[in-house]
Amino acid sequence: MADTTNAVELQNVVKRYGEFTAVKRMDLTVPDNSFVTFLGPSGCGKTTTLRMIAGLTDVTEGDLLIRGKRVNSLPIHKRNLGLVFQNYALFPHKTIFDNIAFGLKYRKVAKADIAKKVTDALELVQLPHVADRYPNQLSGGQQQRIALARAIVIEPDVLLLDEPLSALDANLREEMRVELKRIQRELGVATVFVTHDQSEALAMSDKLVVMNNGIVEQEGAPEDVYNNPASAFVADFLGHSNIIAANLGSPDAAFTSVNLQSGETLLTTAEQTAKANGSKDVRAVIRAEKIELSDQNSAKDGSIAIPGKIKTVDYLGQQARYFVTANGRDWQVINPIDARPHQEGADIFMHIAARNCVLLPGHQD
Amino acid sequence: MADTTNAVELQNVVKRYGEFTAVKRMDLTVPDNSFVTFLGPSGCGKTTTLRMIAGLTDVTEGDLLIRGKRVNSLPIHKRNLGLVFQNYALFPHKTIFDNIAFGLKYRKVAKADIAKKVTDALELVQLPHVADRYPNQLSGGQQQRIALARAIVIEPDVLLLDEPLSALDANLREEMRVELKRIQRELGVATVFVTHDQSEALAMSDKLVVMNNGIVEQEGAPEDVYNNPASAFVADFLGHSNIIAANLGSPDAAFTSVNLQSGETLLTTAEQTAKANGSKDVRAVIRAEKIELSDQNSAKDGSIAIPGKIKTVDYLGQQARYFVTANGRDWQVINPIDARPHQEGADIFMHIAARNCVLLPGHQD
Amino acid sequence: MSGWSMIRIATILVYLFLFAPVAVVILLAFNANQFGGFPIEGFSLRWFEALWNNDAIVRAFKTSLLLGLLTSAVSTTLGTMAALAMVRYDFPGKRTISTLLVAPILIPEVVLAVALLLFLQALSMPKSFGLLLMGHVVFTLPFVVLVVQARLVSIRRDVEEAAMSLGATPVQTFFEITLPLMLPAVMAGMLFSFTISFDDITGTLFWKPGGVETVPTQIFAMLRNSISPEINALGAVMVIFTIALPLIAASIARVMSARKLRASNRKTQTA
Amino acid sequence: KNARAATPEQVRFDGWGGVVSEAFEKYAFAPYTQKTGIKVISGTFGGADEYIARVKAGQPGEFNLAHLSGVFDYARYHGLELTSELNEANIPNLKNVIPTLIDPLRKISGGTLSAVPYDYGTTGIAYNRKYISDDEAKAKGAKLMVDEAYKGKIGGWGEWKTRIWYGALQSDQDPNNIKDIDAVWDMIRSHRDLALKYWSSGAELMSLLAEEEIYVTEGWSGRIKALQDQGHDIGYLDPAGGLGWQECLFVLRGSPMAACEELLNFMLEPEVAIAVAEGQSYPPALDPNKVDLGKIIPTLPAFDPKGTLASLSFFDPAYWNENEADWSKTFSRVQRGY
Amino acid sequence: MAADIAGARRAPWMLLSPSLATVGLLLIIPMLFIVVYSFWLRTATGADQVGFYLDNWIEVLGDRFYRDILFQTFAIAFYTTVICALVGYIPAYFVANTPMKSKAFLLLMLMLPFWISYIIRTMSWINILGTSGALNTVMLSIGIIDEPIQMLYNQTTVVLGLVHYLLPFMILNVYVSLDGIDKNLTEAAQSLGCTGFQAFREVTLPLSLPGLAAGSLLCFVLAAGTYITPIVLGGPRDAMFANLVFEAIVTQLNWPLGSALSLVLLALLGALVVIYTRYLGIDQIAKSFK
Ligand SMILES: Nc1ncnc2c1ncn2[C@@H]1O[C@H](COP(=O)(O)OP(=O)(O)OP(=O)(O)O)[C@@H](O)[C@H]1O
Ligand SMILES: Nc1ncnc2c1ncn2[C@@H]1O[C@H](COP(=O)(O)OP(=O)(O)OP(=O)(O)O)[C@@H](O)[C@H]1O
Ligand SMILES: NCCCCNCCCN
Ligand SMILES: [Mg+2]
Ligand SMILES: [Mg+2]
Repeated sequence: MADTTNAVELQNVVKRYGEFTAVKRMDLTVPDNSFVTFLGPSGCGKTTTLRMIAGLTDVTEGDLLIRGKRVNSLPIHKRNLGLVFQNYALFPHKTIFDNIAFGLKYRKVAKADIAKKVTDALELVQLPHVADRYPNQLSGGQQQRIALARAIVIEPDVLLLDEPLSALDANLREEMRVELKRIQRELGVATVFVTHDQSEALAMSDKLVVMNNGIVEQEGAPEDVYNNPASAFVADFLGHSNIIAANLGSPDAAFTSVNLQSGETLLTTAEQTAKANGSKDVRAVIRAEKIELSDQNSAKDGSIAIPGKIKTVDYLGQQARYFVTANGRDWQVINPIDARPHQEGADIFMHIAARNCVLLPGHQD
Repeated sequence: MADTTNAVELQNVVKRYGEFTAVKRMDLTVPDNSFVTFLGPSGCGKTTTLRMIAGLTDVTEGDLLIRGKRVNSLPIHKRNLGLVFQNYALFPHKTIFDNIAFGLKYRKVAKADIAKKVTDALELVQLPHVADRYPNQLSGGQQQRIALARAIVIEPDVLLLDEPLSALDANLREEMRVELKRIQRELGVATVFVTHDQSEALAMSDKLVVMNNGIVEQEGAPEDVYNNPASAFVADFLGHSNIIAANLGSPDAAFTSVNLQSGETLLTTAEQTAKANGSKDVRAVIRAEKIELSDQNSAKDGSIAIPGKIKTVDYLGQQARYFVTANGRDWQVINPIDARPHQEGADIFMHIAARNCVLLPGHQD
Repeated sequence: MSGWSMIRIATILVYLFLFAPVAVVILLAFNANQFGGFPIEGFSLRWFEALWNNDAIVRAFKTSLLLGLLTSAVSTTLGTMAALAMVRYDFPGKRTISTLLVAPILIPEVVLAVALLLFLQALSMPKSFGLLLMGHVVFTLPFVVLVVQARLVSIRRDVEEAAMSLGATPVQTFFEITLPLMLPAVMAGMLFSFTISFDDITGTLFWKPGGVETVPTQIFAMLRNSISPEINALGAVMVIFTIALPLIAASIARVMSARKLRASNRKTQTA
Repeated sequence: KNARAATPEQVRFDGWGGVVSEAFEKYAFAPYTQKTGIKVISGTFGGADEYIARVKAGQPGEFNLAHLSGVFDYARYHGLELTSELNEANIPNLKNVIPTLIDPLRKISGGTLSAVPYDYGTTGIAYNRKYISDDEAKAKGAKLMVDEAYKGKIGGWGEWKTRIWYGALQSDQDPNNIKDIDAVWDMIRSHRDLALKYWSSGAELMSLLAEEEIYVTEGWSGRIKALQDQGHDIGYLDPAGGLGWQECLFVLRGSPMAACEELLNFMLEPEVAIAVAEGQSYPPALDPNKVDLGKIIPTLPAFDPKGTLASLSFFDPAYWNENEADWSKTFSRVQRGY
Repeated sequence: MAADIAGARRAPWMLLSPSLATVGLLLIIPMLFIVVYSFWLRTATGADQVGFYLDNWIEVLGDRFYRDILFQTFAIAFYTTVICALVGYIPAYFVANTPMKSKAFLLLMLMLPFWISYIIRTMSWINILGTSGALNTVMLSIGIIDEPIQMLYNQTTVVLGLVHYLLPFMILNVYVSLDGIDKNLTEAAQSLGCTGFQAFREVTLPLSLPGLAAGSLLCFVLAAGTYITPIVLGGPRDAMFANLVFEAIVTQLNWPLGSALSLVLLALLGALVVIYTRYLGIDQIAKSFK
């Protein structure tokens, strides 16, 4: 018998649409009570994977296990899942109340309880007044919240959420996220969550699954994945990274020098150096938000300052994004705005601490 | 004749659905060649306003002007608009190629040119290989990109985009945003953009329109709106703000003291003090990301340090969000993560600079 | 047994039920006897030969075919337009008009037939093929309106809106977007109006001008003297055509595409 | 107002379809057109009632000639003022027609004629010899059709006149002089309850008998003959007071008379009339004493070699017309169980 | 709601005008003649007596005979409709969920019976169900029965004939509606705990109601207006209201009475249509779509 501490497990799962392979080989576990997030570029197979778990799409090859049992051909209604579709899929002919009550009815919840639960769910998604409307009388974000309420209200064993917050504004989204997390904890329901919002993914997940092109690129705790990307793809996909081919210098007491192809030399830590496995040929990954800009060179021990010129500035509210040209190479830098952003054309120093210089093997992908 | 430098102008526009008023009174201009973003909570009337501009929804009251001409009853196909729907609205019975070519056909573009333009548009949205598929064979994000390509390819006079990037991952979204901006500049097309992503709104817009509940709360240049919210709603909606009732102290040479209800005293600038119009009764608005946390009290001139205890930490990748309890009040603070986030339970100082303490009248809303 | 295979079996049974009389007619078309019933006593092609030589039936058949095709063309056009108005717009008097559009099938045909003739009498207008056609259009119209309406309500409005936003006029939008999406209903409407027209007796009896006969009126007039199995033979020929044509077309298409595939395979191999 | 009055270039003829109209077309209309240049537009109808309804709804002159049923209908058309006046001088072949068939027509239209008789037949009792012997049929006569023994195996024409006629015979009354109409209705009810089916066309009559759905019914002589020719063992009996009828070629008011008269004369040419008669299995109205009817005609049922038709009874048009409104309506109810 | 704002007022009328003109000219005006006729009387010869008489109306409305037949007619129409709906839904569902290629063929096959003229088709039931028909022959030969069963010429065979005639209309109507339903919705229902069948009942069935309702309306109305089927497949007593109308107009040449009768039928069926448009019609259903 398989490991029963996994709510969902995919073993070598493949999905083909005719000649096109949407999911190439998916190995994945969703531990009990955990919150797992799928992150990946558009079209990488997130929805397809979710649909296979839900039982809406046939698995072409491989095994799908729920609570250790192979369920490749278990009908969806026996899986006790809560599912939020990317396009909501509200029942157009039912009122909002009936949409949310739907799943409860099939769980033989008493009438009075249903009314109570639906009202609560509507409160939860902050739409207490729309119970009598039809879906087509709601805005996009409102429909999405109803879809969420409908999936949550049944207190399922597994919650599958396909971008359930994408149509909400930042504040509401945050509130929903908190609620969602609370519900997940309270019910102890294993949750698979698809999102394109990285901070959401990082903030909410127990486990982050980065997918690309029908395979899992990396999975692990959010901080781990963020701080130690296993591939250039992950490094670049999570946040913005400057990835530069480099040669590893000889290790110093505390730090190792990293000679970038573009000419500059950075420092890195012993921990990172170990990842190179003795090879000199590496790529240095420096996150845009880990580079500190300032007018003066204020490099301290274990940090390097590279002079450059600001080429463009994007104003992002609390932060600004800069493209800084140094030695003919464009660096991307994201810094919080203190009083006001640095100006276009300004001469500037980029400070990079050794601990922020992550290494990857030279020709991995 | 009305001001012809406005591509679109709404004058006292009202939209009612039966008894429900979705748009209460909308006064709004979209200047020629400008990029205007609608920002607002779910259900506030963004889509409705866009649809009225497009001519898809009747204007109940008021005037709608395009290039200075009242167009309340001009049919949509004569308005030369590019429109991206919140739910894409691709033609299910046409291939992706034909979906994108659709508008070109009605602009009497030569066959060969159509093929070229469609191919270019597909390149632009990074889906060169899907021309022969049908919409239902694409993922959500892919469909959304096709919808964008279809609207852009016709080079319209006005581009109306209803959350056109919501289903895309951060990287792709950024690339699309750059492309969109480039196209907008090149064509000089007035663009109305609906988004829930604030950094997107702040980064892209020439003009930001913050809506709430069917009215415009504030409009203006993004930085202006961000730095000088006209209402608590705007302050809270754009980013996260700590909004605290306060009493204005007597003005100092450079700074004025702000006595918070919760007991602490902050400083603010003369510029802000002026906004109070002599009244003592104000609300202080301090953005979460403008509060600097550190272990030590390092308050300088024009800055105040408030001691507190970290209650919770949310890991957001490059940043962390903290709830800090000080004097029985919870403060929200967002700070970039340097080496590692501050720990839950840690004693901490919140540094607030005078320029980051924005004032609002006491009982405005 | 899975639900789907039960549905399949039920469907086959329903189709068998629908085809039973057709099968009987076809069998009897090969029966040597005029009245035999079952078991059939002899096989013969004489009724097909008779059909071939029977100008009247062949002529009536051509008339019916033409009338049916024209009726379905006109009726489907008018009915689809009306359905579009009913579903896509709000206007005063909609309910009344909705009832009005269905009215033609609420009146016994013989009454409608006589009433229309009385009207023509008052106008001193002679009967004509055009009148017969319009008569058929009137009582096939409700079929088209009903079926197209039922489909139209479920077609998403926003794809039409998207088309118009891209510069298509409402008319162009209709032909490019709405029509293809409701094609099943329009085809159904066409089938309805064609078959009803092709099969109509009562209205046709009253409205047909001198010298015009359709298959049903021809048959009706023959009833006094026992129907000749030539009629069965005609039915058999039509049925065989109906079944065979799409099958032939499909297999031609298959052969063609197979050939194309082979050709392209060859190309990639040599490349 | 004569918008549709036939021009001398064409006349309109309506008749029964199938073999009858084929024979008409081939032996009458085509040669006639060739001879005179006048086109015959040939139409069909499914029954006399339907045709009269169409004529009534039509326009004057729209319909010209028709192959109509019986004396009774002639009277109906006369009542509706649709009769014309034939110039008998233009129809020399009329002299060959059995006088007893002409006289009733003349009587109705006051001496002149609006039609020429063309064929005749009987509505007798048809029975399946497998189940009913000739003797039994002969013994029971019309009452064979209300015999409990054949419940569920009895048929009948669903036409009010025929039903009443047989009802009269079954209640031992003179159909042309019914004393106790209630007794007739009762008989009709009895027959209705025993019957499996009221048939409504010759085709149905033949198939019911051929497939042995029913064993006994009244039937049209020509149809029964056709069945017998196909090898079905069906007996046919004209009971005492057997019901005869004739069919005529009727010219409606407002028609181009000369052209119509010429056509009538042409159709009464013996070879034409005989060909048509053979086609439909009903004897022609030609007098066997004056014309040689060939070999086949004399074998047709109901054929009277004497040419007097003395053994047959016909509907008395005056009597039946007088009761038509009432009886047809009452029959409609009785049929449905009232 | 209206896309073409400028044309929104005019557009529906432009779309409707050809149909309304056709119906108005070929139905409404002619039916006024019928209304007038219903107040005339039939003379002894079958000619019409012009005037204003209420006799026909008194007879039609006051006589139980007509009421009974009317009731019987509606009962038959009702059975027919229900059977058509029950029997027709399944193949419609099957066709709607069949791959595109076979779909067209299956739909075309539905229309096959129509190539055989209605009368012949109806009469051919005699060859199937008759005592020497196919069914009895088969059952006799395999020994299920010893002697032929009398199946024909009763109300059941009338309904059978009507069902056979009307089934394609029902199937096609339902199919057209089913074909337009978003598959995501049944999936959503199943994800919420419905079995396939429950999802069908909750989502597919209600969303196919427009087609089912349209099909049922057609079946009911056509069945109620039929007169040939009872003549061919019914026993002596089996009659429907349209037979009375037909007899009045054609056999009895009593157009005034026939007019009054047909107006009664029109009024009753019209009421049904009004109910349909109100509670099942497009307006009602359109609310939940778009
Ligand atoms: N047909 C309708 N009938 C009644 N109310 C409607 C209808 N359509 C929209 N509304 C309401 O109008 C308001 C504005 O809707 P709108 O779609 O413009 O919101 P939005 O700003 O686009 O929201 P979102 O960001 O969620 O898409 C909402 O409260 C919605 O519930
Ligand atoms: N029916 C289909 N036929 C062919 N290809 C398909 C079909 N459905 C999906 N695909 C393809 O499979 C791939 C994975 O699709 P999926 O919907 O799982 O992507 P996703 O990760 O959910 O993307 P998004 O974030 O854009 O929603 C895509 O490239 C898509 O084009
Ligand atoms: N009503 C009198 C009988 C007329 C019978 N005609 C039936 C048609 C066969 N010639
Ligand atoms: Mg997806
Ligand atoms: Mg919206």
